[in-house]
Amino acid sequence: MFTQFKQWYTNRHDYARDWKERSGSKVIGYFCTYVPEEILYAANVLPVRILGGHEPQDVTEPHIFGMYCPFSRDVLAQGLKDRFSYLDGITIAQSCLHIRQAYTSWDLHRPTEFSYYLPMPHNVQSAHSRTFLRAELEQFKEAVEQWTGQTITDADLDRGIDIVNTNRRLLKRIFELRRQENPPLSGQEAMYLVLSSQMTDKREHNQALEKLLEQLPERELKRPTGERLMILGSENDDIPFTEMVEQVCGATFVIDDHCTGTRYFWNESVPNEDRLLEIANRYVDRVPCPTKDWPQRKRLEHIQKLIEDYDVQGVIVIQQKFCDPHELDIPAIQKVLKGKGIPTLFLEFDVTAPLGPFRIRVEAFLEMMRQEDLF
Amino acid sequence: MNENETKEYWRWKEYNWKNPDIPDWRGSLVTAGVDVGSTSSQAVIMVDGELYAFSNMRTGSDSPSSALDAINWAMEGTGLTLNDIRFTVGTGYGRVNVPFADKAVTEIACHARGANFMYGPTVRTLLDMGGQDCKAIHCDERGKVTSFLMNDKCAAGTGRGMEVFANLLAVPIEDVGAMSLSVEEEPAPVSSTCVVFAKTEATGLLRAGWSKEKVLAAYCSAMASRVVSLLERNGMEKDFAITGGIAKNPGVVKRIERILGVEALKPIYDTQIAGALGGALFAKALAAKAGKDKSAPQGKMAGR
Amino acid sequence: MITVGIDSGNRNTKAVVLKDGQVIGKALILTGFDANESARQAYETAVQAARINPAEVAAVVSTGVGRNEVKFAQENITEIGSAAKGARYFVPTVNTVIDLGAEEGRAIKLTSDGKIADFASNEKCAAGAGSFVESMARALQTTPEEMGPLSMKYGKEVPMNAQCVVFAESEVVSLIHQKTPKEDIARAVHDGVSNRVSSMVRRVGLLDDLALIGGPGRNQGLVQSLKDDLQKEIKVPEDPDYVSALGAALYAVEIT
Amino acid sequence: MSTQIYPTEPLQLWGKAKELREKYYLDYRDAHEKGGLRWAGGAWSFDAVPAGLGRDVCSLTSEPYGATLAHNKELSLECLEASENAGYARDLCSYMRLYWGSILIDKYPYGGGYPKPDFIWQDHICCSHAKWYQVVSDLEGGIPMWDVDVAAGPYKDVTPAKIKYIVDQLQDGVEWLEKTTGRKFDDELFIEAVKNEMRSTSLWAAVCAENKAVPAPLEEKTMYSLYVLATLSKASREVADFYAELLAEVKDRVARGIAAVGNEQVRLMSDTQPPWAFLKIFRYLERYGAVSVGSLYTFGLEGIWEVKEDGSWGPRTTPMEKGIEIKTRQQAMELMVDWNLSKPEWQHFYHPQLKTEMMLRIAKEWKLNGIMLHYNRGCEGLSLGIAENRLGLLKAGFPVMTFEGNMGDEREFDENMTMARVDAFMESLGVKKIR
Repeated sequence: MFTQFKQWYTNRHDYARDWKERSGSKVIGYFCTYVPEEILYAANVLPVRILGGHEPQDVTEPHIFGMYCPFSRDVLAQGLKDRFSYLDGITIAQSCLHIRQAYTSWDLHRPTEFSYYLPMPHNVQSAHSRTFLRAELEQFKEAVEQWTGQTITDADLDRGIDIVNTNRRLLKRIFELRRQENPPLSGQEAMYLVLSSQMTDKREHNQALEKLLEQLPERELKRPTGERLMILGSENDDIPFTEMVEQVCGATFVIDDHCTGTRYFWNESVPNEDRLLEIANRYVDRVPCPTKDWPQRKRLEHIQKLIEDYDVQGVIVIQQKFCDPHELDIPAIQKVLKGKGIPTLFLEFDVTAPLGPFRIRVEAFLEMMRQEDLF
Repeated sequence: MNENETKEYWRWKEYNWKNPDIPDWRGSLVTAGVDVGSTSSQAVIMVDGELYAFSNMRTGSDSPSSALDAINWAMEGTGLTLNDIRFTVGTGYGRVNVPFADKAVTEIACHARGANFMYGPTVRTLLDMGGQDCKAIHCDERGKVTSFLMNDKCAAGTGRGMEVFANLLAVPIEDVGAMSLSVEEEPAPVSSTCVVFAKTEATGLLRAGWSKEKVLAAYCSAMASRVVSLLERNGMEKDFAITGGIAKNPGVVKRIERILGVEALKPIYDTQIAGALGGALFAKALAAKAGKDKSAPQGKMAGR
Repeated sequence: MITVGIDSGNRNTKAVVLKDGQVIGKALILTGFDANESARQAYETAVQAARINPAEVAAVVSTGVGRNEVKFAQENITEIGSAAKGARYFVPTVNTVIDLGAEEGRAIKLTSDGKIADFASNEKCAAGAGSFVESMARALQTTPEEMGPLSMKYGKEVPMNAQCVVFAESEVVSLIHQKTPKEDIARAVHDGVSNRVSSMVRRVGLLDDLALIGGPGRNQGLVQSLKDDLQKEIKVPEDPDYVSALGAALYAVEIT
Repeated sequence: MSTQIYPTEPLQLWGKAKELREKYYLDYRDAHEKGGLRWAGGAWSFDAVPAGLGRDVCSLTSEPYGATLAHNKELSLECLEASENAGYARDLCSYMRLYWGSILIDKYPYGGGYPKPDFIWQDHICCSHAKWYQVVSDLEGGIPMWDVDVAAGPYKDVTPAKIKYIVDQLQDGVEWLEKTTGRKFDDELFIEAVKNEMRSTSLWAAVCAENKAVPAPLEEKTMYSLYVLATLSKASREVADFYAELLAEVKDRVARGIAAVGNEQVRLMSDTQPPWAFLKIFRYLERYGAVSVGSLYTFGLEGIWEVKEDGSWGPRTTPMEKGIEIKTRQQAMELMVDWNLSKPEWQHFYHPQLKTEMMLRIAKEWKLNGIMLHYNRGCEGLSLGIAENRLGLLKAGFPVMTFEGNMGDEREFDENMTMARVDAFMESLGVKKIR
């Protein structure tokens, strides 16, 4: 049932190359989920998210200082190792400094015909950020038009918005099935869904999701659900870790808060006569990345809501090593969760997760929730 | 110096012990806990919930045989055979590789349970300084874990770090603590948190004319402040106890107590057996539960 | 002319006696707490081995971490400088020098006329090659000398990410528990070290003529991992431990 | 080798700089006693705005405060450990951790406990700046906070819409300030502060430009003690006036050929904040006759520059010098925002190439022989792109030395290793220690 999604994720480069050949259109790599994919779909450009390769690498040392997060280095390594040589362009929307550095180094050393830095505002809680972002989107749209040589009409934008919104809606509907007492899909499977949606043509992805939605309600996992866990924090596409927690340790992830997970698709845009403003509003109003979550910590409320809606029993908080924005939120998150009596486990992620040392932490954490059996 | 390399100052004494107050185990409930750690292994045998025998040795490169060696050594002279043990819990790094265990439990739960037995039900905060990791554990009056925290970024504050130092300074590991306490004035802690660089720093200090005692004091002090940070972050509550090999090092323990302003409970057993002891206690509870349901199979299966 | 170079390292002190461009004596002893005393011992042993009268020695130059402690040296030169000079002696065309020690590692880029163009050394939280491999050997219950041959027989590549010696050790322990063959683990250990060393080399810029000096150069497994990683041939002098001491002796010739 | 090539003499204004600095910290601490207000925010904040609330409004800027704590070995360790124990990661900005630590242990280096601000006036430049004070507010049980987002892109791409975004946030901020403090905002005071800021930062650039002279009249270790005044209170008249006086003295030194370091033979620049507890590395350099004549950090954090007619870098001409009369709040804000967006030490947040170009300019115009890059674990913002800068500088033919450390956490600085690197760098430059 999930084979297709897994294949998309695993063979992402083959897919993109093939798509390019099939469509004769351009492929753009993006570094952060604040990039307005609506505009790219409107321009018939395929946006693919640049993620790491999860293998130790030694090519970024000349370019990125060691105190920068392993994810940003892993991402740059993909570029330097020419894994994405098919890209016609790269783009980033302003978020954290770390991933920005991966983008700028890529820009310097693997130049593409189109490279765009979109100053997505940080102060999303200010009313002025919408107007500002709208003006920036206008500039971005013009730049894309110039690049592709085609004007993007309102009808194009409507199409782009619809493709992306449909994808968000379908993913959310599937995720909501995880609220059931026995979720029909594992956290790992859910992960494949979201990750693959970031690297395939969403029109195809939407079709596959619709088919999945027909079959899912009847499905049962071949094992007990075990503890209902939430995983939250920075970027996470560590499949082996998820597999270990679910298949070796016997728990199930029922929800997440990652930019590679729910934060990517959670909110749809609200229709507006001014399409660019509609898009701007969506990115201003979406579940924020911690870099943009101030002066209020709005993500905290969102996380608590997810915990209630998904009947979460325990939370694994993960963080890419050296990820400052998350490090600045984690103590506040842990404090709130502690207050609610939700056990949490904190883990620091690197390019490859040391499964041995992690396993003992996860087992001890689950045991803490289960240990009445031992007495 | 050549001699130092081969002499292995880090190598602590391996031994076994049998409780002289329990003459015989026959007719009683015999349970065991086997802790196969990254550096050391222990086996504890309990008779009706009383500590009967244990062994404490270094882990070999193969955990199933380390587990067997440990239990065999603990059974030495008791007349016990593996078949006489009703229930065995495996714990530690090699917990799923204890071939004769009925269940695997993490060392975090086992240490808390073991400490509860060793120090009594008032223990709330536990510091386990093992070979390669260091854990701050919070538990309730039954020895149930309520929260725990393990060192993530760095290995400073682990037993292995101390072994490296013992070797570097050619001081037998048992003497490190006492020697570090013999300084007249407490030096500033070594600044490096990395075991390798702390070693380089120590070499530099020795060259600069520091005595071995002073260097050890600086290292013990750095180690103490690292683990205190772990304890504080996990939440510090009295009573406080330390388990694991480092608990035997007064140089670190005294400094932890000094920084925290709290005295650690004094151990009456070997602090290294806490994990295996907790395992044997869980084994007793599990054997009792299994006993209620006679139809339950008594499989000698590893893992869950 | 006879000169002596002394390399006062964290682990070993090496001395080389050089006569008219030829090595005529050398010595390696473990560095004690008194670096000057160790240097003197190494010096005397090397001079004896060279069968010369100490009065014939025109100049002594020290290098290595303890170079300032060697009181009887007329001059000292940094580890970078001596490594470059020593490597050039063995491989006259070398333009990238990898110098590995027990706890430190360096990569040096040279200009075509042998001047230092750039260098990089391992920063705070990165383990050096020698003691890292030793620790891992211990975790594997084998000897450091066996690590090389063992890893040459590997079957499968296992990624190892841990930067910290002690954490790497616990990763090794879990690999053992997972019944990963020793050969594969040994390879993973060397790949891990090689990964960090290659990073350093890439930082200064990877050129074509590479030489590896320092004790770990005797570890074939490590050299193989490095070659695979950098995709370059790497020349290792016969006595890699003595290269820096030789570099210091060569410098002594220049200043005399 | 001779040890003294050029005449030297101490800087006359040195004492005054020290006094101004101390007065700043005491004024903040004692503001309430005089009926005044206290606010906290970054050295990058638009401090001219709260100046509109009255002359008795004092600030505590976070980065120099962190540096002050870092100077004090014992106190800094206490602060850092307190932050770690409270659960904050050790790899976060070290100024921030020191700052929080000072709250947690309730100690102020100028005596007394941490003086809690009445409000927070901050801007968000890196991932940490707004969140820094989110935590301050958490720790203090809530302090009203206003943050301005300035991340609108590099100055070369500035548009009216970008300026408007920032000005709009500032206008809202004024309303918020009035509501929060209950005071009426005085536009005249604000406009005066804006002019002071422009004067301070343009004058500081002029001072730095004097260091193009050989021998350099100032060396960087001294410059740290001078530029810091602008990080404390760039919009104050005292600071602007001080820089005017300083410029006169430095010009006079240049005219008379007075050197900061008498044996100057190698000219260097550094990069990012130095490890504050180890400024002695600059003294160590002098043993080689090597002088750090500045950095993009000391020049471009509080200096505002422009390209002059001859193509060289000089102080940016102020609107006042251009004869522009500043009449309204809106106009003052627009000018101030434009001025701040042109800050050199801000451009490279968008692309390392921009910084490499500026560094190359400095390397050429200030006649440098080499560059020392401090890979600063304590500041992700200023070490952003630093590895690319290194590559760019090397490519242009400038020798570069790197060393790793931390501006505020001395546990991450290895003194011996750094000195050894300096030795090797000097050896590669062909310079010998003056014995």
